[in-house]
Amino acid sequence: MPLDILIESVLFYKAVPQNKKRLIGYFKVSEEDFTHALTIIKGRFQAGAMRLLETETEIQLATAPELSEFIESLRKQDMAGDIGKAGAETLAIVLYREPISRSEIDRIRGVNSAFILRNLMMRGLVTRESVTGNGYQFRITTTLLQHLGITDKRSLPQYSEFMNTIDTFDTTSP
Amino acid sequence: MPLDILIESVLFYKAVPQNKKRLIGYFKVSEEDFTHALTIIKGRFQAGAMRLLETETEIQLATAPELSEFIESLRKQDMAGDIGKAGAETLAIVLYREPISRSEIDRIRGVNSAFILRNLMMRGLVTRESVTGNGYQFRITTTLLQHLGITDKRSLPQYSEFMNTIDTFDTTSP
Amino acid sequence: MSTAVAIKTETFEGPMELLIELVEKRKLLINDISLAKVTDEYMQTVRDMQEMSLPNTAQFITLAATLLLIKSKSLLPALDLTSEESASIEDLEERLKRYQIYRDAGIELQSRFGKNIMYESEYTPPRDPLFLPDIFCDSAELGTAMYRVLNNLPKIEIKPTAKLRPTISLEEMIDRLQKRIEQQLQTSFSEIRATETEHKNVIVSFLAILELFKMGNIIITQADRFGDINLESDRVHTPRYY
Repeated sequence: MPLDILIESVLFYKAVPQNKKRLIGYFKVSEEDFTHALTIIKGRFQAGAMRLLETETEIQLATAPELSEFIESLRKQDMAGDIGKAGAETLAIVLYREPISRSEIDRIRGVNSAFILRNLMMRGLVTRESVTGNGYQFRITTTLLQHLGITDKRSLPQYSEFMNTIDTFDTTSP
Repeated sequence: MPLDILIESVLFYKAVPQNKKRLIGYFKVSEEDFTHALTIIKGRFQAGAMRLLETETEIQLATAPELSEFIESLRKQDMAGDIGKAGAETLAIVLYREPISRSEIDRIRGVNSAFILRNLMMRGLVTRESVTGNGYQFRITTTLLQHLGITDKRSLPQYSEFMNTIDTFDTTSP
Repeated sequence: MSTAVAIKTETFEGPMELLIELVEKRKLLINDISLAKVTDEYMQTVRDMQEMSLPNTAQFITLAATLLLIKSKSLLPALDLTSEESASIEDLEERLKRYQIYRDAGIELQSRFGKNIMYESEYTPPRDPLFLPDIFCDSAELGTAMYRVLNNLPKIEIKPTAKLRPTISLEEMIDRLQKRIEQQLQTSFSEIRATETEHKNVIVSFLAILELFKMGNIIITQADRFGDINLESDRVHTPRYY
């Protein structure tokens, strides 16, 4: 059975985000083969109602962003609302700089971000992984991509613009 | 949005069999148009891991029959694994605080518990009940209670101490 | 002081947020000139915050010291900055520019957030679930798990200001200086500098002098370009009526 079919069936059957590293290990394939299989799935889905979401660490299936309003009409509960200014800038830092530690986030924002990060984690928009001897590092989740209506962060309209600015800034300054 | 895309998204989103008559009524389309849309979906799925199953009355998405052995192995793995530390913590919160909503669990743990709760429900350890206008509330299943041999919550380790700590947290945290 | 437009209703979580807002409101780029321009308004906002006894004012005051340093350099170009002082100014500009990028990126995220949500499958619990207990399904284990949960609850935050060395407030410093100037009638900056041991206080005291100068309470003279700065209370020359 081709790898792309197997991955697609795992995503559909499990219906929750799947860790890419774990799948690569499970199928005993190279990262290249895995990435190639994801490209095949994405291409196949193009014409349909589903999309493959991808972060640096996870993949998941979800409905296409164009269907947002329609699915909303099928739902009983409303999704939780706005993220606020502090939430938005913290998300931006995690999105453009992941994986990133809390102290780095605090330094960029100039304030203690413990509370806002906890709030974002409760909403499932960011997740933390523990790094040995180095506390926690924060990453974005597929749930954040779902709320932004994008299949991966690079498809944000201004992604490369911001990324370039940040890269230039980080390499030229001490 | 084409009918086939809408039907596909309902099937994916709802993830349980859908009554054909109800869908025809919902979309206000003819039976011919509906059947035609199903044919398009079936054609689109041909190359992938999913299939559209159709009975006289219902339709639903499922993995292709060729994948049944593979899916069975996934299912066995799920059952063989344990709930993990995070699962145990979530289960403990439900045990000590039931009935409890997901947002309260999230607040106590400081992270999103949606996927963990699914796993606990799948394993028959917790159940959820719908509370009008307030989402769901979670409880320990009676089977697990019997398994734990608990007749009175107050006999749980450090029951009142733990309860007091959470009560304080609930009233002091924003 | 009267020209400063006080920001009344908005609350700022941190000093960077406030500072960016002030610079952008004037459609300025981030540099020493624009920062000198917004210093008064920044000071006013921090003063208002102090009066409302908002939390975290300490971090606003720390930044105020750097801002006033920038401002004083713009008022007195002859002012000789130590390398440490120059570094703190550069560092502030740097941090502010970096913050601005993420703040802008955040605005883009906020405008998209929740507009076109991509939904995962709705979860329906199985009608007759299996029963799959594991090693954790034991009251002692669950007690341990609960203990871990409670241990990880966010600690009721001990006010971060308590941990820091108490930062002197601008008003305190202005008061102290005013008294001293009135006593001595004439003093010089190097004298103040010698009596203040902590670097931060040197900054604050110097800038407080400039504040006094601006308010018309003292006269500053500098004999030659790199000479000492002399301070004089102008009360003797122009009596004030209260």
